[in-house]
Amino acid sequence: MDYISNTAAEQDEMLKEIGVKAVEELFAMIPEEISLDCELDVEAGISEMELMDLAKEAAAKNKSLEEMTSFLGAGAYDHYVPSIIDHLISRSEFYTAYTPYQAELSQGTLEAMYEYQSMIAELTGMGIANASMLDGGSAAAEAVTMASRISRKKKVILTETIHPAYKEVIKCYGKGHQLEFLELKSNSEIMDPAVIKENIDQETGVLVVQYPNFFGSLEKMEEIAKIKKEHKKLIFVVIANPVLLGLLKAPAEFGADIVVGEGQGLGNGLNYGGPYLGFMACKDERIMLRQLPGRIVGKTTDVDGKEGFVLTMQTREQHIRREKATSNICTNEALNALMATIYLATMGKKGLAEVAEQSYHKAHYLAEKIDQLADFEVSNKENFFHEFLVKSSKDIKEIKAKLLEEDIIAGYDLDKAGKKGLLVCVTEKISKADMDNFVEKLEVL
Amino acid sequence: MDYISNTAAEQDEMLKEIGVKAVEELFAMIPEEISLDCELDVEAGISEMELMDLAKEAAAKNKSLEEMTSFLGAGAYDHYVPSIIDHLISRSEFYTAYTPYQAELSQGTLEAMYEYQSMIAELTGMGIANASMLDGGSAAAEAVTMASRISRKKKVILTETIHPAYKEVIKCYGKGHQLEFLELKSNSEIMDPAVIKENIDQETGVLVVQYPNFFGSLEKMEEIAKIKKEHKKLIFVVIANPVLLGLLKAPAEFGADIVVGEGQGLGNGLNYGGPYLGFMACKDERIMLRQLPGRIVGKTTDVDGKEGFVLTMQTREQHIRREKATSNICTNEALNALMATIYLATMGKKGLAEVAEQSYHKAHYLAEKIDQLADFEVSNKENFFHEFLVKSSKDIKEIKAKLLEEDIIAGYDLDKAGKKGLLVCVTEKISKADMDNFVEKLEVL
Amino acid sequence: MEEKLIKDYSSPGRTAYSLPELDVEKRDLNSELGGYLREDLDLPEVSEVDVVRHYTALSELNYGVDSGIYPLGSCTMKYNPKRNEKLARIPGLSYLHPYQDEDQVQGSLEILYDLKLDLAEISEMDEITLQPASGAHGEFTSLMIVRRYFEARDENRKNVIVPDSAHGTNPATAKMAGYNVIEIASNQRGMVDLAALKEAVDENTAALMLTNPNTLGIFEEDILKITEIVHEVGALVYYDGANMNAIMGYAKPGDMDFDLMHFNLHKTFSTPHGGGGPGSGPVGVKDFLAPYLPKPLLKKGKDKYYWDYERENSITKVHSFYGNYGVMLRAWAYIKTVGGSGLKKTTENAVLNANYLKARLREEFELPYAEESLHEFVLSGSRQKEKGVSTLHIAKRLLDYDQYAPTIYFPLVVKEAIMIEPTETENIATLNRFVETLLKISREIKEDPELVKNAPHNTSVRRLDETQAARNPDLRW
Amino acid sequence: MEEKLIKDYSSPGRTAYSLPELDVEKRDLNSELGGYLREDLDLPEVSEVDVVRHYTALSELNYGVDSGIYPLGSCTMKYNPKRNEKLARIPGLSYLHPYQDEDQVQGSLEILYDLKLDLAEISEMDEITLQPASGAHGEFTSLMIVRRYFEARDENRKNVIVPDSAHGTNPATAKMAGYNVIEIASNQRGMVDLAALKEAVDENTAALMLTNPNTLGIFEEDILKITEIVHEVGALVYYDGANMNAIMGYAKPGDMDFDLMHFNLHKTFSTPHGGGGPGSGPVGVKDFLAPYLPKPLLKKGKDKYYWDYERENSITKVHSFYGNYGVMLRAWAYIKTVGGSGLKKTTENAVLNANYLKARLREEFELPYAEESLHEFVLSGSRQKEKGVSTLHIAKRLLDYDQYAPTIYFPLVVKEAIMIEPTETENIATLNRFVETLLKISREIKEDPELVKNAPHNTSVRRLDETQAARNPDLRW
Repeated sequence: MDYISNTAAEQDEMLKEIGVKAVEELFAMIPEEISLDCELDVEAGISEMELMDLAKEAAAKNKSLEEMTSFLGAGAYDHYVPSIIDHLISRSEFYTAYTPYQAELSQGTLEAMYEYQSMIAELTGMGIANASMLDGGSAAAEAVTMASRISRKKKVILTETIHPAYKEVIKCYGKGHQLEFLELKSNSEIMDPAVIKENIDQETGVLVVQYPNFFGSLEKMEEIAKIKKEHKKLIFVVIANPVLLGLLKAPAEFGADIVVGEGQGLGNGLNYGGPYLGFMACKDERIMLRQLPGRIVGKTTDVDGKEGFVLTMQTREQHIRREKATSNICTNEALNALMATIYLATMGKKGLAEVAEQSYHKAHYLAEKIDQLADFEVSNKENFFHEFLVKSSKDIKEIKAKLLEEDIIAGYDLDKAGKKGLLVCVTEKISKADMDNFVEKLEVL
Repeated sequence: MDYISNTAAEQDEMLKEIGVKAVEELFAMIPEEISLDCELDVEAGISEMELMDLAKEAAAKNKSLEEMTSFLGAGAYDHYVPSIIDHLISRSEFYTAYTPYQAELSQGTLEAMYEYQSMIAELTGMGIANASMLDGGSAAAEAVTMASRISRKKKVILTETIHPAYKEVIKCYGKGHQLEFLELKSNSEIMDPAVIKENIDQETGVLVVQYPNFFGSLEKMEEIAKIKKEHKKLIFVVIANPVLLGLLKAPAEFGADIVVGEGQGLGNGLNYGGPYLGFMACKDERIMLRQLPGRIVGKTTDVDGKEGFVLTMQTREQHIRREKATSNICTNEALNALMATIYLATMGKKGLAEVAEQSYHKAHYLAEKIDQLADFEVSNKENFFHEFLVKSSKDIKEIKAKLLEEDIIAGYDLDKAGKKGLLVCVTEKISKADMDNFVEKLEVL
Repeated sequence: MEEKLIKDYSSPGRTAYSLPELDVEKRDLNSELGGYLREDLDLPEVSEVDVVRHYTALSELNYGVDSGIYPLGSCTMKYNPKRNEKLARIPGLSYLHPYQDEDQVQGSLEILYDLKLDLAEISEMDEITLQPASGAHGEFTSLMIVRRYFEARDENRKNVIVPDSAHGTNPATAKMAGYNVIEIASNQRGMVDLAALKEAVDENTAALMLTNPNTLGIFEEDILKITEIVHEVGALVYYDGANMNAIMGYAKPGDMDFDLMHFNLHKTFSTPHGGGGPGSGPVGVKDFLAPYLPKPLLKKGKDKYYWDYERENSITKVHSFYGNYGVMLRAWAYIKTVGGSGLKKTTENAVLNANYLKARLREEFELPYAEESLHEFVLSGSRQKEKGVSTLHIAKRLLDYDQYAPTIYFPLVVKEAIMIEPTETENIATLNRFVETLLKISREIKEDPELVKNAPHNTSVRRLDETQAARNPDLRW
Repeated sequence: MEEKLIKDYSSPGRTAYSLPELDVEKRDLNSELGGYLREDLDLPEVSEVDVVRHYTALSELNYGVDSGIYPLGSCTMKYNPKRNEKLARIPGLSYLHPYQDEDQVQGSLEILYDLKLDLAEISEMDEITLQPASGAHGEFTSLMIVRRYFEARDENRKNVIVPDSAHGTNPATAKMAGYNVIEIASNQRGMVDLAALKEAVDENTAALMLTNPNTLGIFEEDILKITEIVHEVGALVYYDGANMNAIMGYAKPGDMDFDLMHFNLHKTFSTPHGGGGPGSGPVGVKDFLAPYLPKPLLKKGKDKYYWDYERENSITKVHSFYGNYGVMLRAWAYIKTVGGSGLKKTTENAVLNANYLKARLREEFELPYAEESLHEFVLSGSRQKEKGVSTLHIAKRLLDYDQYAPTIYFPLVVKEAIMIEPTETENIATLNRFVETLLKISREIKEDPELVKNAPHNTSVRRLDETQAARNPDLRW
């Protein structure tokens, strides 16, 4: 099937109006050398029924988390997604709309984005937020380039405890901006603030820390805050987990200048890695705002004095400012940000805190149990939040494989990140019974 | 969780306004003898997450048609349901609305119902249709009582080849109206018109025939039409399969006065038997319209001369006419009728015919194959449409059980309807491969 | 009309459907189907985009409970939880043929049985049929059970008593079941007049149909006397479950000595009403009436649930299959979610909300019955009528303020009736807005009655001509 | 505003969420989290009904392609098939963690690989990365590949050439990748001026960024000369895939000697744009650039699909995971549904529709470039401007007639530009209505210009003050 609405007769009528005999004539300007002389080698179209069968066949070749208990986190979190979110974003006025260029017919998207910005700002403790970025990694990267533009310095300090994928994205983006990166190593799952302190020099423009970090640990934020205070011109970028900010002190309180992160946990499903959304918030200072990339929605009034919303600060953007823009970002993750908005509204003051709290209590319950097992040790038990690092005398790959047979995904093998151990994540969705079963299976390995 | 929107503080504020101290006081008028003194013995409420888990557990105890190839029909048909239907009826303006009492805020439902009536009238060839009935069986029953009111006679002729469940519902309803039923037997899968003819007398008010009948066979409609012509006062009720009317001549052409049936096949899922919708159409005569039960939507104009839609002919209905109403029907199956409307619009002129045609070709393909098998015979091969009766020297229960092991539901065991054999149904969803597999499995039984 | 008809999007040859290619040989339809073959089918010829845009546009001309307050008294429009919609669409629960073997649907039967147990507990009835597909269908089923009961006792009782404040479905149902309807007037307090009842009741009485609280929202204090009077002549008392949400957790129809009743799953257990259906109207009965329930009846055997067809005294069937299963799933989900104490809280808040509205409106609008009321109450627009503005106008004016209107001109015992039921899912802010709008309209009536008489002003169509519609029926294109 | 903010529904203590009870022991948060513990979180306190009604109400203030024509030139708003939405929500395809082992996601990887093959065939590129999450992200990825390519060759080229008609993303991207932007002017026919290009090109040129047909909808006839000129100095030619829907099935960027390109899945393959995203911007490259693609790259092994991380020359990563998988599922579904010949028909009808609109509008509105155009075309409102009515006013007036406005003031090379792209999913009836509305507006401009200058009149808000918004930013509550 196809999505052509005109009938053959209508096509003829239109060709007549245009003044050509056949539709092929409309393509006559394409030089013969490059004009395709055969059909595309793409399979013939199929009906909806066949499409759905094909999709179900593919799904049957997957093994989704619906069939397993998963302790995977590492940057993508399986929090509960209230059903009203999908109901609401499935309204076609939302999801079939374009970027709100005509504000009068886009007040729905615009107002929701204003709410999103407000709640992200509240969550991070920052003055302002933009209307979303592509994902956590690219948001972190754009935050670093933004920070470098503000500090006017090219040297960036990264900590080893940042998500490895984010570090790669940051460095990739940094290349275009000729940034120099200094990656500070750590002997444990958190950074030694002294190491940070001694590596900051006059050339250093940006410091990046993750909160909680890749290993689920809480960095010594108060000490880092002190260091930041001592270096006024240093731009302090914090990559935060927005769900956990329901319980954790806002990064603003530790002196963050820019706070970014992956917003997936806020009401977005796992979707094999995307679409997710990056969030970005910063201090409410003119210099910050001028350098902030991405769409921003503002409240204003119309000719009748009625309040309404528009895309604003567009002179920072590519379609106006072209090569002088703060970023090339055009499409962002508006619908995902809408999901995050509805999530934050639904969970609200109390619910978000409870998600974080339940995740905390459960993760600690599991960590204690695992730590008591003979061949296992939780190495960051002092400072983790809802994700922890398990070391074992046994082979991690083997552990994972054995548990898979029991329909348990044991966690993330840190091997991929160049470390040894298993990164185990627990959210509010995991029940005590799931955890007890996990521990039991680990025990008899 | 619950769906109470007021906070405790708000409840207090409201109690104060009312002038009572506690909410229990509002129930003070309930005599003590009947006032509950303990909590309801209903389990404590659960969260959405737990609810979904519970539902999935239950689903896992079922075996749905998603996991099987089904040749079940017998009044509920597994036709393909285009995905846009669920998308559109999930718009809350449709499904969270009440019966359109305030026409100004209900034009969506009303216009769609007008379209539904129009398309049902077109499909059946009748002058008018109502806005839906509860299901096929109750629609048939209401058609019979309506027909008796019009004919002013109590004797009703039913044919044996009508769906057994419909016959029971018809008789149940008939009791209240003191109807007498004469059920004509048949020696084959269709009625002998001569038997019908000889059983009609002066007292006979209603004749009911199913088209195609319960066994999937086409009655000799032209001959029945002649009989009807000879008995001008007899009200001829045809129970029809609306999907097959895409290819089959409209019942109107055989002299039907009232056409009813199960509308489920029109874009409604199987849903274990409901909600479905009954449809009802009749001749466009004043006496018919006055006796037609159920909601009817009409087009009219407003004070500005603009066209619009209202519930009309309400003086037939219970909320106006009370015990003199044509039926007690109040709630009908509006949302299911909307699904049928969207289905008919989507399939359209060509698509509905193709569904019927494909079902026909496929069913005949399968019937021929089965008929060639040693121990099987298709007994109505002369006159079936997309459902046929298989007789076998083997035990039907055993056949069904064996095929179930192969994830095939072989059909409907006519034992339940007091006959011997297997009623096999084929729709456009069944592929040649499915049928070949079925035949192969039958062969090696 | 604001949006043209779907057929007016037609263009010959345009299609919206997709089907796989036919994979078996085509037969000769002309020769095989001959006289049965249809010649013409004038259905729309439109594209998928046309269909999607058209019905999206139509939906925008509608108002649902997600659009705002829907205070239709006696109709009980409460919030419809989205999780229940999602649940009812799980293929393992929905993609089931009604004639699948019981073995293949044990999960669903367990849910239905669970629902039966909860309904029985909530109502203090002993056995439940889920077969009726709507409230009125449940009424009909109940009255057929009454009929069958007397038939089994060889009694030929002819009358059913219905209070004058009853829903129209009650008398219509009694009639459909073959009974004469005897209407009895309410007393001044808006309750059943015991003297009138005693007078109406005799050995020809088959049943009394009653809802409690009644349609005025007033609880029949003498309910035990009422049921006693009816029972004394050997007649049955039927409970119309429309108002269950006013007493759940506080009282049970069974304890009031009702013999049988129906439930409205959408009114009490939040299933969507779909612009007029589907509904679901289970019937609960006391043990002695259980033999007459429709077949099949869901039972729990030793190790599985099954449909019992062996019911010789059954009224047989009122529905082709088992009733509106999809609706039952949603009601079950609701009860599971809310739970026992939640149901009671629900009742409390439905009653609290109604009483709050009443307290705030009773000064401005006439309150014909001063009696305490529960989940709904009835005002009269008679004071406003004196200014030449009728209740219909007030209702239409409400639409201008983006709020749905209450039920009007019902119950019949109140002139210019305005019957209001907010339900428990509205909060004080929404109620306050509704009150303020009604008070504003009342002011408008004093200051500029024409403004209200010409309402609505802001809707896509305004005061459609119903007389014309009925006189010259235009029922199809 | 028409609908108040969600926070304004707040009432202390009101909640909308539900979670199971905590089933493990509660720990002492104060002592354990001490200095990390948050004191206050000022999020909304609302009910589920509030949330549902609020966002339903907001949606009603929006216009999507299901609401009607959306003729935004260069943005390509076509119908978004509902079946693809349903497909992307199948749990077996969506409830997958990005770090699940490849063995557990072979079905999804097969789909993605299939998508890669089709994209390669459609574009005549050799290798594809699906990682970029939007078109601009694909541009950035492409330019980083260009950068990496020269780095590997130890060349330090500094310039990227961009025509003046290019999207703003092109120069912004080049800048982000660390290049200087050299803009070249178009010739009178609206095409790349070969002389200007020759002049701009030198051994310092890293790449030319070009879309074809360009943003005027005009096909660069000299495309093979253009790519040759650029290649002659050893530079690369990048194809901006925004306009692929104008040539699919008729020509391929690879055949035009482009070296690399990005796709916009929503523009070409009907994925929803969601009011500003998510998008997906796969990048295709010729073989010699494949080593530089981001990692991991999806590959097909002997008996399974896998992610190849061993890519030492890769630009590393532009996204945390593999890109916008959910969007790719929809694009895959679209290609499967439409098929090879369907894609060509799609192109034909996109071009037919655009040319029909152009034919019907070119008399009334100035057509600055008379050149044949493909899927979109650019008019100028300069004649109307003479009456004091600018293109912005025309756009706003369209909204009054319930139709979305075209892209305006772009491309920059046309004064008072009105850039129209109807897409193939509109039919002649919708196009005619759009034409008639524009012609009506043009008549209004002659007869009553103030009417148009004060437009829109019928929208919920009217001409919002953007200057005020930028001067006094109010970006949060």
